[in-house]
Order: sequence, then C-alpha cells, then structure tokens
Amino acid sequence: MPGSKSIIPFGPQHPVFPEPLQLRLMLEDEKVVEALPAIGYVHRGIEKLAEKKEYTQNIFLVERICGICSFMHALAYCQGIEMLMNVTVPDRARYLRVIWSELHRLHSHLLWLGLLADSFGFESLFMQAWRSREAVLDIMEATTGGRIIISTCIVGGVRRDISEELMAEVLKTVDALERDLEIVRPVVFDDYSVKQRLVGTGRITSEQAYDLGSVGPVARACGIARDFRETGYAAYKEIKVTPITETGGDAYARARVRIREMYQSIDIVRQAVRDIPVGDIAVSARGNPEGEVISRVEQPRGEVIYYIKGDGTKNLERLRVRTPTFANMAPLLAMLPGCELANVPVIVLSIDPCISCTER
Amino acid sequence: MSLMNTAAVSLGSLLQEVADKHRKRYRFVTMTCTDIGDGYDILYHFDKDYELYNLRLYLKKGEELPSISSIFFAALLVENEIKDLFSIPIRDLVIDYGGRFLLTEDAPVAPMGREGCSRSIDIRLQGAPEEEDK
Amino acid sequence: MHLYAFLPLLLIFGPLIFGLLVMLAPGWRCKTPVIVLSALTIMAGSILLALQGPFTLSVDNGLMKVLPLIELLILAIIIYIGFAIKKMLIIGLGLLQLAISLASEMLPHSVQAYVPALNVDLLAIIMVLIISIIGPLIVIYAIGYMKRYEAHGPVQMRSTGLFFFFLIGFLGVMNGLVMSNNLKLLTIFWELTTLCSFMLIGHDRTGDAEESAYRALWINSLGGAALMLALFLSISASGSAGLDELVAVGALLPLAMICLAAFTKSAQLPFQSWLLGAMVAPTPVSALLHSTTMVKAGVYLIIRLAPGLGGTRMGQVVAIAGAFTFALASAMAISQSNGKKVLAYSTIANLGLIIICAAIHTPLAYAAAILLTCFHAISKALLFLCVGTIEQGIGSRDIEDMEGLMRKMPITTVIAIIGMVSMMMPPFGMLIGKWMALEAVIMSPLVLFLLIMGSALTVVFWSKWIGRIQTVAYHPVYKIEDVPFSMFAAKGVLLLGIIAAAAVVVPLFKRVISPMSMTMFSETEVTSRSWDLMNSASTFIEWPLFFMLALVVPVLFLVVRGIKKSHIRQPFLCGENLEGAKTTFEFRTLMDKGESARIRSYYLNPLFGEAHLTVWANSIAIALIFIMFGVISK
Amino acid sequence: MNCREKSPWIVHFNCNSCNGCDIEFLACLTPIYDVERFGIVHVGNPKHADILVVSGAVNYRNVRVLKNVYAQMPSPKAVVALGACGATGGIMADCYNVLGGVNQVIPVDVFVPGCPPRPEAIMDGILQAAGLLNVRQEDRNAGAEVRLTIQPAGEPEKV
Amino acid sequence: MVSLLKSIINNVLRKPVTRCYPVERRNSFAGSRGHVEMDPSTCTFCGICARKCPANALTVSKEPRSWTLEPYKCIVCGYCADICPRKSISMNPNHGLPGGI
Amino acid sequence: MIMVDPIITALLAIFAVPFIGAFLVGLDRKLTARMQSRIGPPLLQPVYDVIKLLHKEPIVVNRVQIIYAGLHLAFMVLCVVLLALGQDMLMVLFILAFSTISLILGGMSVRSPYSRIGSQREIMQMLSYEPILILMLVGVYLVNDSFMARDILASGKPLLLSLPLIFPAFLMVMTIKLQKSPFDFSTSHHGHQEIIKGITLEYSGPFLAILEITHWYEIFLLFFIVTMFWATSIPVGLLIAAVCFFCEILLDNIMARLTWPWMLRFMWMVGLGLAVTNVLWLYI
Ligand code: NFV
Ligand code: SF4
Ligand code: SF4
Ligand code: SF4
Repeated sequence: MPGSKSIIPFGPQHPVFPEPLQLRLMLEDEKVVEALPAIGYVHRGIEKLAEKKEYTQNIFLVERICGICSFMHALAYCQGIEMLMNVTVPDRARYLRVIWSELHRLHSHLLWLGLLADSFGFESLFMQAWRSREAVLDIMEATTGGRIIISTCIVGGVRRDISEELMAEVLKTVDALERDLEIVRPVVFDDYSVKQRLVGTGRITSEQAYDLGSVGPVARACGIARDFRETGYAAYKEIKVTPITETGGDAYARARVRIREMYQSIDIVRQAVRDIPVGDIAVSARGNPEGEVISRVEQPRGEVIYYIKGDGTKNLERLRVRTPTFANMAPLLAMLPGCELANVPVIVLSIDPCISCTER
Repeated sequence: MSLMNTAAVSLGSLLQEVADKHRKRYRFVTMTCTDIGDGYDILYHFDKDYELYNLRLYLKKGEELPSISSIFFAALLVENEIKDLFSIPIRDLVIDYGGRFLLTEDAPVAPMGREGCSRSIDIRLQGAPEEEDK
Repeated sequence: MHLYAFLPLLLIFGPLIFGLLVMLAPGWRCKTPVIVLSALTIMAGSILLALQGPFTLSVDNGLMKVLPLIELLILAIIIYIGFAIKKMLIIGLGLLQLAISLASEMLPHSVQAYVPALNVDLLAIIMVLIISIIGPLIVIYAIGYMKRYEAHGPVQMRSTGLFFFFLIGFLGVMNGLVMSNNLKLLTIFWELTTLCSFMLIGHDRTGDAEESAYRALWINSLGGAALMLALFLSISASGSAGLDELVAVGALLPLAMICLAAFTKSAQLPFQSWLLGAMVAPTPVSALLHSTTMVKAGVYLIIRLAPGLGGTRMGQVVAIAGAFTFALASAMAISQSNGKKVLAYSTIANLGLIIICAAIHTPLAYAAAILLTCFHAISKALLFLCVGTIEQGIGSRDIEDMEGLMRKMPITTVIAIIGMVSMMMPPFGMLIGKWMALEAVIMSPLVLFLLIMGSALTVVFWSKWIGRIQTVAYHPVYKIEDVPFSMFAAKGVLLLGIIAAAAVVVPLFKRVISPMSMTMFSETEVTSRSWDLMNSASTFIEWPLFFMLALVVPVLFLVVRGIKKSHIRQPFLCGENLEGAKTTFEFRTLMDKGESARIRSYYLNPLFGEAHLTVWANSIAIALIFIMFGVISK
Repeated sequence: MNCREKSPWIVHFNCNSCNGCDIEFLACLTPIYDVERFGIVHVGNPKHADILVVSGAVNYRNVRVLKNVYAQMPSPKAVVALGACGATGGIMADCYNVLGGVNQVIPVDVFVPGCPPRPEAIMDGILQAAGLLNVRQEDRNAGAEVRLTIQPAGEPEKV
Repeated sequence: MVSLLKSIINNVLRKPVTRCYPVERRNSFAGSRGHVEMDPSTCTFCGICARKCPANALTVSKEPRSWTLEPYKCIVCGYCADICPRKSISMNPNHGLPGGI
Repeated sequence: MIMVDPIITALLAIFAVPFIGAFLVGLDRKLTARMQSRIGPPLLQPVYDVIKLLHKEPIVVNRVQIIYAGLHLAFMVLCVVLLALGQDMLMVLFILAFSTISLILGGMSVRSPYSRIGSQREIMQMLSYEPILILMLVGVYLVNDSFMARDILASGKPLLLSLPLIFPAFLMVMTIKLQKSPFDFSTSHHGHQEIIKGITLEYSGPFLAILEITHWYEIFLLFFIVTMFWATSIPVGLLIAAVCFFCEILLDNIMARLTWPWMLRFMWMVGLGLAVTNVLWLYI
C-alpha cells in the first residue's frame, strides 16, 4: 500500500554527517525498514588525476584523498612506488613512518569518538575527545609542520626528522593522552546512557562480517582478527602488533576496539621512540616506476589497498585505491534495517565512515 | 614487477571461478579496471589470510560483464562504480544504480576511459540559485 | 389540546409520521422538501418545549395498558429478526426479554401504581434540545449525502426512503426516551432505538454491514434485557415503575442493572465493538448514533440516575469503569489510522468521561457531565459530517490519505479543524468540561489517575490528525469544493453552533447549568468547597480567553499579512529539493530520481495496538462490571 | 545592528572536501578554540544560519545541494569558502568531476587559504564574514539583493 | 558517568583551556608550513618550482622575470621550497590571511 | 508576586520574565561551556541571538506556521500571567499544554520530514510528562486543598516536605522541557542530531525568535514552579531552584541522549511511579 511507510532523505546536508552522503530511509513509525545510500557528493576523480601528475607530485594528491588518514595514504602510495622501484627505505625513516602513522591513528580515533558522541548528543564527550586530540595535532605540527595533512612521506623515506627534544615531546604528549584516555575510556565502556545507545546497535554476526568483506575495527569487533600491521610493513616488523578483537559485533564492540587501539597506538609510539635507530631518513630514488604492484597498509579504519601500475614514465598508467570504508559499506547496509531512526547516525558513525576516502 | 598469485579467467568461466573462491572462503577485496585501448583489463582481488589472489579478465570493449554481486554482495559497490566510470555494461547487479552511482547526468561520460578525461570547466548552472519565488 | 401534551406528542410521534411521509414520497424532488420541513418542525418543537419550561405529564391509565402489547410486538419483531438472520443469540435474548417482560406483567397490578408517564425536567429539555436540533441537521445533511451515496453505494442496499424513515423516526424515539418517566415506556423506547440502529447499520446489506448490525442488535438486546430486569426488580421492590421513584429509593440492584444497560448502549468497554462496527453504515447514521441518539441514551440514563449513585460504593465502581473506558479507548484510538474509527473511540472515551462525572455526583461533576454531553454532541456531529464529506471527496477515510486536504477541500478542512480543536482546546466547551471533571474527581485516586492518563492520550490522536490535514501547500491553489448545499448548510450551522456555544458557555453555565446542578443537591450536601469550585469555574473562563483573543489574533493577522510571496521557501530536505517538481517535498535520491518525502504519523502499534489492548482491556472491564454487582451486596 | 556580528550562526556544507578542512572547522568549536565565545553556533540547518561555511570544491552532484542550501538561508547571509579547494579547487582543480571553487556557484564573501587552513585562520575568516553581514543587510535595504559573483580575490602575489 | 562527572567538575574549577585566539596569539611551531614566501634576490626564475608544484599554483617566466603565486590555489605542501635549487622559497610559519572582496 | 494590583503584576510578568529567562539561558550556556572547559559566550548572548533573529528575513514555508508560533508564545505568556496572578494551577498546566500543542501543530503544518518527526516526538514527550505534571498538582491539592497558585504561595508548610517524590519526578519533566540530555528529542538546542532541529527546523528569523522568547518564558515558569516547592521562604526556594538549575546542566553534560521509546518507558515507570506513590500516601 503506498503511503504506508515513511520515506525521508537522510543527508546530504545533515549536521550529524560531517560529510555529504544520502541515505534514503524507509521508516515504519521510527523503525528503519530499508536504507539505501546515494553517494557521489564527494567524488572528484583523483584516480584519473593521478595518471596526469608526476608520480612524485602524486604523494601530495593522495594525501588529499582524505584529510583524516592522509599520512597513511601517502605511506601506502610510497611503499608501492618503492616496491616498484626497488628502493630500500632507511631504518630511521621506517620508524618515523610508524610514529606518524600511529599519531594519525590516534587523532583519527579521537575524532571518531567525538563524532560518535555528538551523534548521540553527548556534547561534553565530544568536547573532551577533541580537546585531547588537539594535543596530537600540536605534536604533529611541531614534528612535521602540518596539523593534519603532514606531507612528510616521500618516495625513499621521509622529509623531516624528529629531533631528540621533539622525541621527548612526543613521549610527553602520548603520556598526557593516556591520562586523558582514562577519562573517556570508562565513559565509553561503562556509562549507562552510552551503553544504552551502543550495546546491540547495528549488530552483525561474525559470519556476515566475514562474507561482506568488512575490514578494520568493524571486522575486529566481530572477532575477526585481522590487522594488516601484523604482516610487518614499515617498522611493524620489529614492533609486533596483535590485532585487538571484541566479539559483540555491535556499535559498542566497535567502540571498544577503537578505544583499546588507542592504548595500543600509544604503546607502539613509545616503542618506536625507544627503539628508533639513528641514520638517514631518506634515500634518493632514481628512475621511474614500472610494472604493477599492490600495496597495503592498515589505516585507522582498516586496510587500504593501492594498486599501482607504472609504465616507465614519470606518469603512472593506473592508480587504484580501495579504501577501508569502501569495504565497510556493504556491512553497513546490513546493519541499518531494523534499527531506530535515532540509531541511524550512531550506526553509520560506528563504522567510522570516510566518504571522501570511499569516493576519491 | 607484476602481481603474484594471478590467474587469467575468461568471460565464460568467470562466475564459476568466483563462486569457487566463495566456496573456499576467500574474501572479496575489490576490482580494478584499466582501460588498455581496445579493451579493459579487469582484476578481481580476493584475499585470504593476508594473501591476495587475483583473477585477471580481459574484456573487449562493448562486451557485457556479468555481475558477481549475487555471489559476493560486497562487489555491488565497485561494480556500480566501474559501470559509471568506464561505461561498461554490467548485468544482474543486485542494486543497479544505472550509471548514476558516482556521476550525475551532466558529468563527463566514462571519465576513466583512455579518452574520457579531457575536461573543460563547464559550469552548467542549472538556473540561478532559486532565491526568487517560483 | 394543551401545549403540555401537544409538544411531547409532536416530538415523539411527529418524526415517525414525517419519516413515513418521506418514505412514501416519490423521488428526491418530493422527498427533499418533506425532509427539510420535518427537520424544521422538529427543531421548532424542541425550542418551544424549552421555552415552555419543565413539567410532568401523566397519561391515562387505560392508555398505559397498551404498553405491554407494544412491548410484546417489539420483542416479537426482535425474535423474528433472530429467526430471519438465523442467530440463536438474538432469539435467545429476545425470549429472555420476553420472559422478564411477562414476569413483570405478572406482578400484582395494584403496585404498578400511577406514575407520571413523562417527566420533562430541565435535563430532559436539554436532551431534547440536543436531539431535536442537531439530529435534524444531520438529517438535512443526509439529503445531499444520500443522493451521492445512491450512486456509489453497494447495489444491494435498502431503499433510501426506508433509510430516512428510520433516520427521522430515530429522533422521535430518542425524544420519547429522554422524556419518559415510566420505566415501562422507557423500555419500549429503548428497544426501539435498538431496532432503529439495527436497521440503519445494516442499511448497506453487505456482509460487513449485516455482521455489524447483528452485533449491535445482540449487544443492545443484552442491555435491553438488563433494563427489563431493572424494571422487574424496581416494581417488585418499590412497587413503582417510575424512574424518579427508583432514583429516590436508590435500590442498588435495579440501578446496577440500568447502569449495565447504559454501558451497552453507550458502548463502554467491554461493549465497544458494536459502535466500532457501526461505522460501516453511511456517515449520517454514524453521526446520529455518536452525537445525539443511541449512545447518548446510555449516558443520559446514568446522569438521570446520578443522585441514586452518588456517594455509594457502586457509584464509585461505575466511575472507575467509566474512567477505565476513557483511558483505554483513548489509548486504542492512537493506533488507528481510520478516521471514523478514531472518532468512534473518541466517542467511547468521552462517554466514559461523562459517566465518570455523573457517577461522582458532586455539583461540579454534575455540571460537567451536562456540559460535556452538549458539547460532545455538537462537536462529534460536526466531525462525522466532515469525515463523511471528506470520504466522499477523496474516496478514503484513512487519516494518512487526508494529507493536503486543505487544497482539495479547503472549507471542509477548516471546519474539521475547528471541530477537532473544539474537542481539546480553549475556548471551546470540551476543555472546560474536562477541567471541571478533573477538579471534581480529585478525591478518587484511581478515577483521577485514569482520567489523567486518558487526557494525555487524547491529545495524541487529535493533534496527529489535525497536524495531518492542516498542511498547506507551497503556493496553494485552492479548489472550491463541490459539496451539495444541504451538506454544507448542516455543517455551517453546526460550526456556528460550536462557536456560539463557546461564546455563551459562561452565561450558560452561570444561568442554567450551575443552578440546575445546585438544585440537585440539598443545602447540607453542598460543601463550601463545591461552591468555591463552581464559582471559580464560572469566573475563570472569561477573561483570560478574551484577553488572548483580543491581543493575539489581530497581531497574528497583521504578521501573516506581512509575509510576501517571496518569503515563502521550500521545506528543508537536506539540500536535495528537486527543482521543477510539482510538489515541494520531492527530493532527489538514488540515480538522481525524484521521490516524495513523507512522514506517517506514529501509530505506536506495539504499544497501543488495538488487537492486543482490546483483549485485556475487555477482561478488566468485565471484571469491573462484576465488581459493580459485587459491591451491592456489601 | 551589531547583534548580527555578535551572533553569527553557521551552517556547514562539505562539498567534495577531503575532510581536512572539515575537521579543522569542527575543531574551531572545541574547547581549545571555542568559537562560541563570539556567539558562533554550528546550527546545521540553513534556515537558521547566517553564514554558510563551505569546504571543498564543487562537483557535479553537490552543486545543486550547495545552491539549495544557500537559497534556503534567510538574508542577510554570508559565505565562507575554506581551503584551496573552496577557493579554486586547489590541487583537485583538474579532476574531471570538479567544477571549481565555490564562487563559481554562489557568491562567496571570504576565502580562507591553506590546505587545510588552521582553525585560527578559519576563525579569522568567519569573523570577517560576520562583520560583512551588516554590509549585506545594507545591500538588501538598498535593494541590491543579487550580488555579482566575485572571483577569489587575494591579489596574486607578484614579484 | 562518575568519571566524566569528575572531569567536568574539574573543568568548572580550573581555568578553561581555551586559547583566546585573536587576543592572545600563540607562536607558530618552528618549521610549520604556514604560507609560501619567496626571496626575489636569490631566485633565478628557472621555473622548476612552477613545474613541480602539484597544485599548479605557481607561474614563473624568465622574460619578463616574474614569479606569481596564487595563494588560494596553493596547498602549502612545501614541495617548492624543497625543490628550489637556490632555496629562494621558504615556508613562513604563520598562516595565510583570509580575504574576500 | 502577591496581589499588588493584578494589572501591574500581569504587565510585570509579561515584560520582566523574558529577561530572567534570557539570563538563565545565558547562564546555562556559559556554565555548559565551563563544564567543557571552554570560555563560552557572553552572558547576554541569548539576547543578541534573538535581536539578530528578529532582524532577519522572515522566511516561512507557509503562512499557517506563523499562526502557530504566535499561539505558542501567546499561550505561554498567558500561562506565566496566570501563574503570577496566583490563578488555578490546573488551568495553567492546561494552557501550557496548548502552548506545546500549538508548537506541535506548527511543526506538522509543513510537509518537511524532519519537522514532522520532531512534532511526533514532541507528542510522545507530552504523553510521557503530562500525567506527571497533573499528578503533581493533585499532590499539591491534597496538601493545600486548593489549586490556586496564590494559596500554594501562602501556605505555611514547604511543599517539598510533603511531596518529596513528586519533586524529582518534576525535575525529570523539567529536563524534558529544557531539552536537556538524556531527553532532548524533538528539538535539538545545541546538538547535532538525527532530526537536525526537529520541530523548529522550518522556523527561521523572527519566528525562530518567537520560539526562543517562548522558551525564556517557559524556563522562568519551570523554575518558578521549582521555587514554589519551598514557598515559605523565598531565599530557600531560590537556592533550591539554583541547585536544580546546576544539576540540570550537569546532567546534560554527563549523559548521552537516549531514545524516545526509552523516555516513554522511563517516565511512565519511574516518573509516574514516583508521582503515584507520593500521591497515594497523601490520600491515605
Ligand atoms: N576510509 C578511509 Fe580513510 C581511513 N582510515 C582511508 O584509506 O579516512 Ni578518510
Ligand atoms: S583545501 Fe586541502 S584540506 Fe581542504 S578540502 Fe581541499 S584538499 Fe582537503
Ligand atoms: S625554483 Fe627557486 S630559483 Fe627557480 S624559479 Fe622557483 S624560486 Fe626561483
Ligand atoms: S607550497 Fe606546494 S602548492 Fe604551494 S606553491 Fe609550493 S609547491 Fe605549490
């Protein structure tokens, strides 16, 4: 019967989504019966543009696929090119890459925590999370010159070194951050109202999560122990990472995974700072990339996959990016039906979507 | 340098191979499509335990590609994307956005194709902002 | 003949004769003037009666002797109907009534002493006014309505002549009912209302209609049986068949029986199903049943019996039962999207409210009961007439389909909105009644609680409905709706009535209802608190509302006038309003296609779903009825 | 009316941004920067807003949304375009789906340079725009409702 | 709930962490990439920076000697500063100023 | 507020109350900011906001909206005036409800999905708090034997002592009315939530200002009622009101917003439960 269900557009201009994305929701009272995404609001065509720019310039381009996980985009890209050109990156650079990666992960997770809190109206948690995040951004600016798009990764290494004093600063920052996390962790883990909103919201089974190809915290919250850092790129060879998993499969489990990952990142930063060898930070790469390669890196939201095909000129023939949110989109579609309208933003934000990554 | 674990498939055996991967509990990662002049080089990436396995398909221009979204639901998004960006006809999509997934009507056609990239900034302002009453 | 005797006769038998005339008149050309004429006559008669003032009328004892015969005839008809539709239940109930009736005839004749047959007191006059002014308006409305209905209704329906016969006749029967003092007479009218409603509900003769008519018949026959039992008990106990005697004596068992009868007629829980089923009938029937006739018979009886109930335990149980109905019917209305059904539940709820007030029996409550009866009648009649018009206009009675009605039928919509507003907001009477009810029941916690819950629930479904139909399009182009004059006139007069009633509510309260309710109570009964409340009730109403109206309306009017066309923008659809769409609420979505955004009201089915609520509500209601009988023996 | 300057309410629309500008804008709301000091509230609803903050360049799909959001705002209103993308498209200017800066579609009052601009820069930009609201009101009173599209100013830094 | 309560009470009792930006400005970090500056005295107008700029924000011509930066196109990546053979380009740590009409 | 001259009292109520309300709102925003370790807006910010809104372009979706906004304000003012004049509290509550109903109808009069969802939720809010408010009055009546506000103000014993359970129930209602977490469902005053601005979404410029001013009156009304719980000594009453005010803001800051089905359950079970218990023992 027409008219028996409500139909509303959710987005693109919607304050709970920092990014434009439309969900066409079909509701019964306030229960979501069907949710279909309409995207394309952030599609730019970076993959094509990358074919027209030089491969060195592309670093700055891929960093701007997304401002939140920008460093790791550059990392994945550089690692791919390095594989194609057989460049071995100096050890110190590998460690520096790990430090910045983890700082990025920290800022990304804190940002996510704030947005999630905002989506269920917890303004002070949002403020607390973003306030802690500023510390990360400050140390990033101090070490690289940029707050979020740091532009330090280049083919063959990194552009800037971190001096001893700054290393101490980094340690101080993560210490402070750990103390701050002690404020938000119990809130997310135990607070009654937060648990009311998160537990059981957007639950998928581990089976579904596997089949639909989820990655990152979404997969790990379903008990799938996948973290590409395990395979040991950059300095993760030396710094061992064990995937953090939870079994709930709901928004609460995903939140727990991310919170625990922040502690893990802090540990990794500490280890990297402790173990970092002295030496060069970059080698110069000669020639042009040729051949095809797949480079994978664990982003804050999961694993990003770069397919790079070079033809021996300074322009690439093809650059293809599969971002984690792209992989998590299908699980999201499985989470939405049956939830309350009020939980739509919570579920969407629980996968920590990044549309600009997804659409490139 | 080329990709490891890559097997070529033909259009005919594609669905079978993909179904086989599904049976063996591979996860679908993504597809990569490259315009190589007279046809498309399409890679299906699968993953198991951090190892990638690729199926390589050569698709002549004008040929129709069967969708694997009924086997791997997650393929839906990337197939819609390829349909948009390369204008490759793909049949049996579970949810078909009909070439309006990432692109709109007035956006360039097949922008990722070899010729499809030349663009001039052409702002078709679809009417001035509707301040006025209509 | 003296006017005393003539007016009641006119009001009782006039409609029957008019009905017959209408039935016999061939074609609409002849029917229409007859209908209009008879409607006007009935109205005039009632007004004359009111001017006449209260009186009682005794009828010759010999004449009263025929009453048993008439009663037998009616029961025979009922039993015949039972055979005709092959329902054992009807036959059984008919036989039961027959048996009681015969038994009461068997009682020693001497004790059936002389009682005035008709008692036209203030209450009766008010009831007659309600019946004979609103009723004829509905009849007039029916002219236009039935003309269209003949064209679109089901093929097998009964003739329109017959329809009008029962419709107009019904008014006479109701007039008789409210005026009669002799229980015997009352019973006869009571049975007649049952028969009339049976015929009217079954008018369409579709499966649904027959089913509903049958249900109405058996439930009301049950009530009839209870009433007869009351008659029997009353005669055997006090030796009198007079209603006034019965009240004065205050024998509880007959009172309880009459309450039971009233519950069936007023469709209180658990007897609500017949009234819900009755919606299948053409709308004038629903309007009549819900506002002036039938259900009002039940509450009328309880108001009449109020002095007997007041202060007794049984009275409290009756009040609780009424309150329970009020709360539950309001809750069930929330889950309904069928407009007529919402109205039906709201009727049931409001009758419950009236019953509470009657059963509490304090001066304030009594006044509230009467006020509510009046205002409910006008508002409900108007609302039903509007829904009927809307249904004919858009072919649906679903509230969700009434979206954008403002454009299609602006006049009806505005009238309907005023009608709905009059059910809950100031300056209209229903609110004042409710306010008085709340203040009156303050000392009975359970009733109070149910009343509070019920009031909150009532707001939900009315505001949902008003919200739905009042939407105005972007730049609306209003259609002038094509509604027959008769329908329009009836609604117009009712609308004026509502506004007039709101305007005169204060004087009306001060001059008529307040003194009237005070006379019901002897000096000693009236505590100073009651006086206080009565006084505050009559003073509070005036000035704030006048203040409001005087201040706000002109300002608002000016502001609205100041809005230029260019200030009217499209609604917010997350930035994706479709340009060039026909409507303003189309948004662009998947594949750049347009789609209309729509929001249904919430029906909260899991919480207030009719099906599961009815089951346990009915069980509690049945239990309450048992308790009502149970407390008698205490 | 200087209350206008004291209470500029903001609606933010992300068109095509890489999130860099977005999150820097959001950071302005947070304790360290706290733009509410100036009465700035992120209302999220164009009908309540005075200033439209746009991050990112315009593409084919969001161009109509941008125009719509702008049209829904009651005047006087001002527009702030964030970052290189918002002004000219920045590094994305040559992408096939990018139409260019925000000023190609709606009149922009303030451009904030940077990629992404720092929160301080964004605050500067918003406060500048808030100051312009009075100018807009005067324009409106003078009947000049429709403004010409301005090119991203910022005299090219020539040597 | 309790842990947040504690920190909230703390917040009320302490001074707010807000930096009152336009009133009190914080010094930029050394080496921060604020905006591009060029020292014309050393530049040879070789055009390398313009060719390498990923955002095409630079135009350099030898004859007449001109070096133009479109500040609203520059993505402050600092690549030009890295690549300039004469090190004429430097990154000023203060952010570029918003502008309009 | 004891009978000076009804007209003067009424005028005072009409013109002075919004300023008190605005001050309270400003204080609320300032305090919230401090709790989040921010500096926050100036105390007079709400006034600036409203003055600004009044000077904006009056855009609407249809003209009917305006009428409802006006009624919303008018009923609320009437409420405050009646209260100031010490009138029947039951009537005050009824009129308060009409004020809300006007807002609901205003939200539903436009075919904008979010505004309508807001309206529907507002209805649910009413459904959950209206019984509690009336029960509160019943309690008041049982203590004072009068519904008149002036009698309550004049009574010799603080209400709070006889209504210790109704008071927290009323605070819950107040949390709903003040649109604070965990109850802020139909409008979001300062949050970014799924229905954007809900019921107020389609109001802008001067009409939004009307709603804002109404809110000022409402805040005053609510805290006035809180004060009435200790009417024997105004300073104590004010102190209680101040403590409640602080607690409301605190609560807003330490709780997430929940969902309205939760609210309905909670208010009917806990809120109503408290009120009923309290009223019952007053009966006995
Ligand atoms: N999705 C995504 Fe990213 C991440 N993490 C990545 O490639 O954020 Ni914008
Ligand atoms: S200007 Fe830079 S940071 Fe801002 S959106 Fe564009 S690319 Fe991202
Ligand atoms: S690269 Fe350096 S020297 Fe060459 S033009 Fe640029 S600034 Fe001048
Ligand atoms: S900083 Fe980057 S974008 Fe700016 S001029 Fe230099 S190279 Fe170009």
